[in-house]
Amino acid sequence: MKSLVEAAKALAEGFATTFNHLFRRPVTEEYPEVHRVLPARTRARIVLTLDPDGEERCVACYLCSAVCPVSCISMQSAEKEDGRRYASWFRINFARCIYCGLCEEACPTSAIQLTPYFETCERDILRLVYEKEDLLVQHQGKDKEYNFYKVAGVVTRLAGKGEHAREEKPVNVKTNLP
Amino acid sequence: MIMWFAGLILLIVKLAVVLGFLLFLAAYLVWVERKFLARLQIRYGPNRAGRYGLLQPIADTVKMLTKEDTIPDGADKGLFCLAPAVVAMTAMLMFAVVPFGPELSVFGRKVPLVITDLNIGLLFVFALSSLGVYGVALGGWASNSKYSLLGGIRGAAQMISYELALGLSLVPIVMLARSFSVVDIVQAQERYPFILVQPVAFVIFMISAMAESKRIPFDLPEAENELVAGFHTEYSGIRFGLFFLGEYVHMQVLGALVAVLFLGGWRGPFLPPPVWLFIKIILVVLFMIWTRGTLPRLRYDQLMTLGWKMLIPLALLNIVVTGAVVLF
Amino acid sequence: MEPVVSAGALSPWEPGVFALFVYGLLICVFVGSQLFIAGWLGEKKPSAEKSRPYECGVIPTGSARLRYPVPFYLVAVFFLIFDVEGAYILTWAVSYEELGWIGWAQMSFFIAVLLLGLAYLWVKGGLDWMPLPRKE
Amino acid sequence: MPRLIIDEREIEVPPGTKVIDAAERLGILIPRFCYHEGLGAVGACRMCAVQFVEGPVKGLQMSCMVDAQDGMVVSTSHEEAVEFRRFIIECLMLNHPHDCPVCDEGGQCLLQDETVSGGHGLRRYQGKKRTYRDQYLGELIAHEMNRCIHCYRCSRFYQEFSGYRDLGPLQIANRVFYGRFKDGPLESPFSGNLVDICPTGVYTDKPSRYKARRWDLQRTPSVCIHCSLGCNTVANARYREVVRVEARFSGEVNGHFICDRGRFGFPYTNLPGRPRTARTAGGECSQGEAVAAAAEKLREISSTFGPQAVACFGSSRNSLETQCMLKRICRLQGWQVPGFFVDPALERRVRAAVSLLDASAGVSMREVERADCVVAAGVDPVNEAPMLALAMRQAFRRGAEILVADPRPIFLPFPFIHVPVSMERMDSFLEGLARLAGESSDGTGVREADLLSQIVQNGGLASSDLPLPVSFCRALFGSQNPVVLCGTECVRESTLPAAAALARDLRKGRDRAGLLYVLPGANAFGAGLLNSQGHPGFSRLLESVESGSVRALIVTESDPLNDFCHRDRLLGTLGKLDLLVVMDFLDSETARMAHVFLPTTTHFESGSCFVNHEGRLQYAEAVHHGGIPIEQAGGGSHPPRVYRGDIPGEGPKAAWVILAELGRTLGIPDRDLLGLGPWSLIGEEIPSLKRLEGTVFPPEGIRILSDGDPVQWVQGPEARDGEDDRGAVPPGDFFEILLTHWTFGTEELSSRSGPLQKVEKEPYGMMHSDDARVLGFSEGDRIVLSLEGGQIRFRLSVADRMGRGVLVLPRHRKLAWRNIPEMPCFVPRDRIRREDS
Repeated sequence: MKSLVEAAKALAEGFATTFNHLFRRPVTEEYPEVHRVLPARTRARIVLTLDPDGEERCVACYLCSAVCPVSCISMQSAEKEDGRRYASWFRINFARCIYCGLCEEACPTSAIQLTPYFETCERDILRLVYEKEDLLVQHQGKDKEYNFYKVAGVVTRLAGKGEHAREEKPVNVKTNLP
Repeated sequence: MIMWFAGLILLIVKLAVVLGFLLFLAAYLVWVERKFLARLQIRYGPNRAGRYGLLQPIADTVKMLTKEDTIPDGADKGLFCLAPAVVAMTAMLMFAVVPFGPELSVFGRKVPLVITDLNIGLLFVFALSSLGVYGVALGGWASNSKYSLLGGIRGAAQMISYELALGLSLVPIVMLARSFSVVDIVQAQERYPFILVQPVAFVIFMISAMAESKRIPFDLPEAENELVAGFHTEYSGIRFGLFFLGEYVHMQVLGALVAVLFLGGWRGPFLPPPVWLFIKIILVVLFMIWTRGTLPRLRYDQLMTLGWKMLIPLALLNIVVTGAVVLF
Repeated sequence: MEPVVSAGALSPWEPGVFALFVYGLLICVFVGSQLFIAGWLGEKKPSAEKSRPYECGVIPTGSARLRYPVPFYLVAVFFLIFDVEGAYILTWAVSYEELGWIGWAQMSFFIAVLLLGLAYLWVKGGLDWMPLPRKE
Repeated sequence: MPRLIIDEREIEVPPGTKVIDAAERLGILIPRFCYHEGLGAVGACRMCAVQFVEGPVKGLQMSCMVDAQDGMVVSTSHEEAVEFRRFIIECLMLNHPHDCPVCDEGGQCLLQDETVSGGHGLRRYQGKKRTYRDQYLGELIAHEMNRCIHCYRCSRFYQEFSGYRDLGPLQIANRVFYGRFKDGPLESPFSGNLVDICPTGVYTDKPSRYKARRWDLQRTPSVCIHCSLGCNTVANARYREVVRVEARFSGEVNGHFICDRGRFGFPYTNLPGRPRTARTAGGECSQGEAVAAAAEKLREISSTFGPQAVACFGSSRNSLETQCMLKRICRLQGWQVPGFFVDPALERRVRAAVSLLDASAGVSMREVERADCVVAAGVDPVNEAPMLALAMRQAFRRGAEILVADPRPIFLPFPFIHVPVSMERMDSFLEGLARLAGESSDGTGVREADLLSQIVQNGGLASSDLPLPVSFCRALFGSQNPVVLCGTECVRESTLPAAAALARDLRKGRDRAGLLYVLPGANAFGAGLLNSQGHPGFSRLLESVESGSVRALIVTESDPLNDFCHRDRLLGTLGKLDLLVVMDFLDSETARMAHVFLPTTTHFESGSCFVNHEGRLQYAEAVHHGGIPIEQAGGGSHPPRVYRGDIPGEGPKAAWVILAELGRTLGIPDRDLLGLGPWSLIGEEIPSLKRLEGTVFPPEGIRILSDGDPVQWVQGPEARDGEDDRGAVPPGDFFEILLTHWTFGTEELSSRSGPLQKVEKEPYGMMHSDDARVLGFSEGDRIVLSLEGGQIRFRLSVADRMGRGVLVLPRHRKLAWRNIPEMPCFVPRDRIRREDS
């Protein structure tokens, strides 16, 4: 009997709670009219950023495509005249992307970054396949400073052997001097 | 003969109005349910199709009519097509015995505001309600899908179990009204609605009715997070729509039955009788939606325990007690 | 009580079987027209993927016409018994006044026996939905 | 047999095993950089430190430097060892650049793996990094010295293992530099192995630079088909393109390494001009239509002129399946027996080689490495089969004496005795050696001087040509495990039995004496097995075409115009055919002449069997499914943005499948063709291989020469008809032209490789300096050779260590050697003159 009373009480409480909700203001944000300002770290549309010198950061190292759990990133790396490695083509299939952000985490040059912009809907699914020109943006994204080729130690137009940050002059292999 | 045709035309008009209203109400019940449920959950609910989403039912109808109707491989085509029609038609037929007002005088002849005043009205309701089980069970079986099959079996077992409690809970009402005719039962409530004298029967009937209409917390046949969509997993387009329509008409009919059997039917002050009935139906239905917004789904064994171990014995005892009290 | 089919059964003025028949016809017309309109308006692009029974992305194997678990069968049998008994109770319900206390006593006995049967099922585990852990 | 305990597990190993190897047998991989199974231990990197807890050695020691001994208890995960290794990796990483993302080694980098597994995640060193200037090392290998960790693997491989001296360590201490003294291409034809052995990214593969990461590659065990050795490789493909070939360890064939021809010779499979659609006279069409057109015409020809009017021709680069299917169809249709070589004499030589090899005589390259005395006759290993030279070098490093008898100038990366015997005298030279061996085994006193003079006489050598030291004869007589190597490319037919006889004679009184024939082509052995009898020879075939008795020719994966000497005659003859059906994966000249052309797949695209020089049946698995490489399909930019259900350019099928379809169209029941499946097909055609059916194919292949009774695999060559292989040496003033292979630029497939075309030498002819002096020529002169077929122009190079009276010309694609009317070719002196500018 006691448990019956308790059950009835519990039921009544439940009904009362939902009933009270009737008079609360809905928490829904009406999306297309109201655009919520998303945090900068929201994971949505992916971009390729430039380094502070205004050159492409992506060196097409394939780490993002390796780490991508849905295999939506593909690319081909190539070498520029000045010795920079770059992506001759770079493709992200946003129809497949799950915006997990692993590519951003894997990127050693801060090139690939996720932005809060998420309205990438298209009627034709092929238009969700973004090429490099669609992905490139003209800024540094979240990482303003990093410039991979300044520290990498590979010869590019920026610096030759021994001219990068924290490098000694090249060893003269033909001298006997210590 | 002229009178006969005039009567026929009048009858058809009356029936069409009633059926139209029934369907319109069913369609808007969907809107009401979504809206009400949304507010229970601090949301807005549909608000895109028309003002306050009022055109939502129309949009849904158009969508269902134009969607592709797929039949899965290996399905029993005949039964697959028949099942939704069975569900929808039985639900709509059930409304035939519900009176929605006193007799009306037209051309000097009395036109009763009920479609058919069968003297076995309640049994007719039970019979159709049992027939409706076929729709669910066959739909589940014919789909050639495991989810559908499970949903169908569950639905059948649940509906026949609660059918018993439903039937037994109404015995006291019949005893009080001394008739199976629903019209007579309404008449019998001239002095007081039966809910006052039969609260236990009301509770049993309410619970059973919700279980009969497969609504949360008794929606095990379609439990979406375990059975995808249960017996109608494989249905699309208008066939799915008919299942849907059936469910909402069923809800409405059960609401009407509650109103008629326990709440005095169309009786009420100031307003015309059909409006009173309408208000009562809506109140019952809103209560059902409120329940949906409040209670979680039962487990299947809990469902069966509730039906067999609580409601049936309670209903039986209620009969005995009522009999004794009435005789006394 | 009047007979079900009265003299004015075919009168459209009477709320009788004829009205029910017309109502049923109307419903049939409505459902039929819905199906027809849908068949006419609906899209038709069948494909193997679409017509495959849905199993959350897994390709179904074997027949979907599985054998039912036994409890469902039991429920069906119990329903049969109790529904038949329910019919007796309903017949008593309309005429309990004529039958009076004797009738009530008989029906109470009948209901008691019915409840006893239910209790028997209960004790025997016929109403347990799953094999419960046996209490030691 | 020492027993020791490593990480609480006991193991017994052969004496002399290093602890690092013993651990590997237990499945415990001790970190290492400098230790390499093929190169041995130096203990340079200090990475393989383990703790010796009990036993004869105690404390922290390098596991690669300590022999396993009884009673040792070793802990690889001892606290001290782990700590030590962590410091070592940190030290190695001090100067390592921050360039993994742009380094091609990333993903297959041992240093990366050990750094990560050793837990070194953060650089504590804040000082400046040492840097080096990189060198240009040619078109095959990229150099990036900053990444070096000074393990000495490269210099050990380059200098010690392969015997070339132009790359090695310079400087001392922390400034050690590996490279050449001056920038310039590496001289070794084995330089590609530097990429494989370098534990980090100092040496990377230039042709596949930035193409792909290891994890993106489709990798599959394959077999090299650029010579008859059948080295084991790993083929790597990406985006429908073979991008890299790496060496695969094979204990019996190539060990850990392969040559650059095998490593960089694959691009023929990716060439943009590779034919992908079938063609008939009416233009491009589907494979099925082309087969139907060919079948219709063939039916017409064989009903009009009889089935013998149809001839088939394969090659030694066919897979075994293709060769078997070709033979089968010819037999079932009553066509002429198929041939596989354009040179009838070569055909007979291969047949002879196959028949002379048996299990007791034939040796693998591994056995050559273990030989203590090697006699090579008529073979130029570096040029014909480069890895054989490396095997001989290993024999040399173990103390073997090596003698090469060949009139050509021979270079080998180790000291050896070169006897420039002419091809004509080669057999008698070998017979002389055999006699010496026989007489010395009698035990009777042998007067070496007599024997030597006998050899001189038999070899037809001038005494000045014979620095054949007595020590070599002694070494040969005293050897326990001598090996006779013999070429087939340039030698006379009688040399092959002579070499076999020498091996047989050497076997007397010894456990073993090996015999190895270097065959012309990856599957020349298979061709020899199948080509037992009935084929008239290619020149007879040409005659019957000219006379009109042969009307149709089916050529499968073969380019007679590439191999045949007398080009003009062949062109005219092919033009006379009613029907020329060509199936090939190359855009060859013959293919362009075809009436019906059917594209085929390479062995990278459909798995194929090849039988190498020692009769080892090896299976090269398909690495990708074919189709036009995505780079080409995309026209250089990004790949096409369209959905399509098929693969562009997937038309080609394996040649044997096309042949089977042709057979089916001609009415052969399916169960006799494709229904058989490849294994049954091979078993049906080569009955001795029937036993292989259903066996699980082992990774090292199946040696089909069975032990025990020497099986007569094929019938030996029929009696010489004296027609092709002209016996008589023209007297006096004639030069014999020897057409030879070069490491790069002459082999049919690899000469189409872009990277190798960049490193190959410009073709030149070679002549003895005495001959040149007599003719008044000097080094670098432009020479014109006037022959009936036309003129051959080349630059002359003179040498002292070569036979007199020979003119050595490479079968180089840039040299008009096909103007030579037929082989062997003797040219009067007056036909050779200097070209006056």
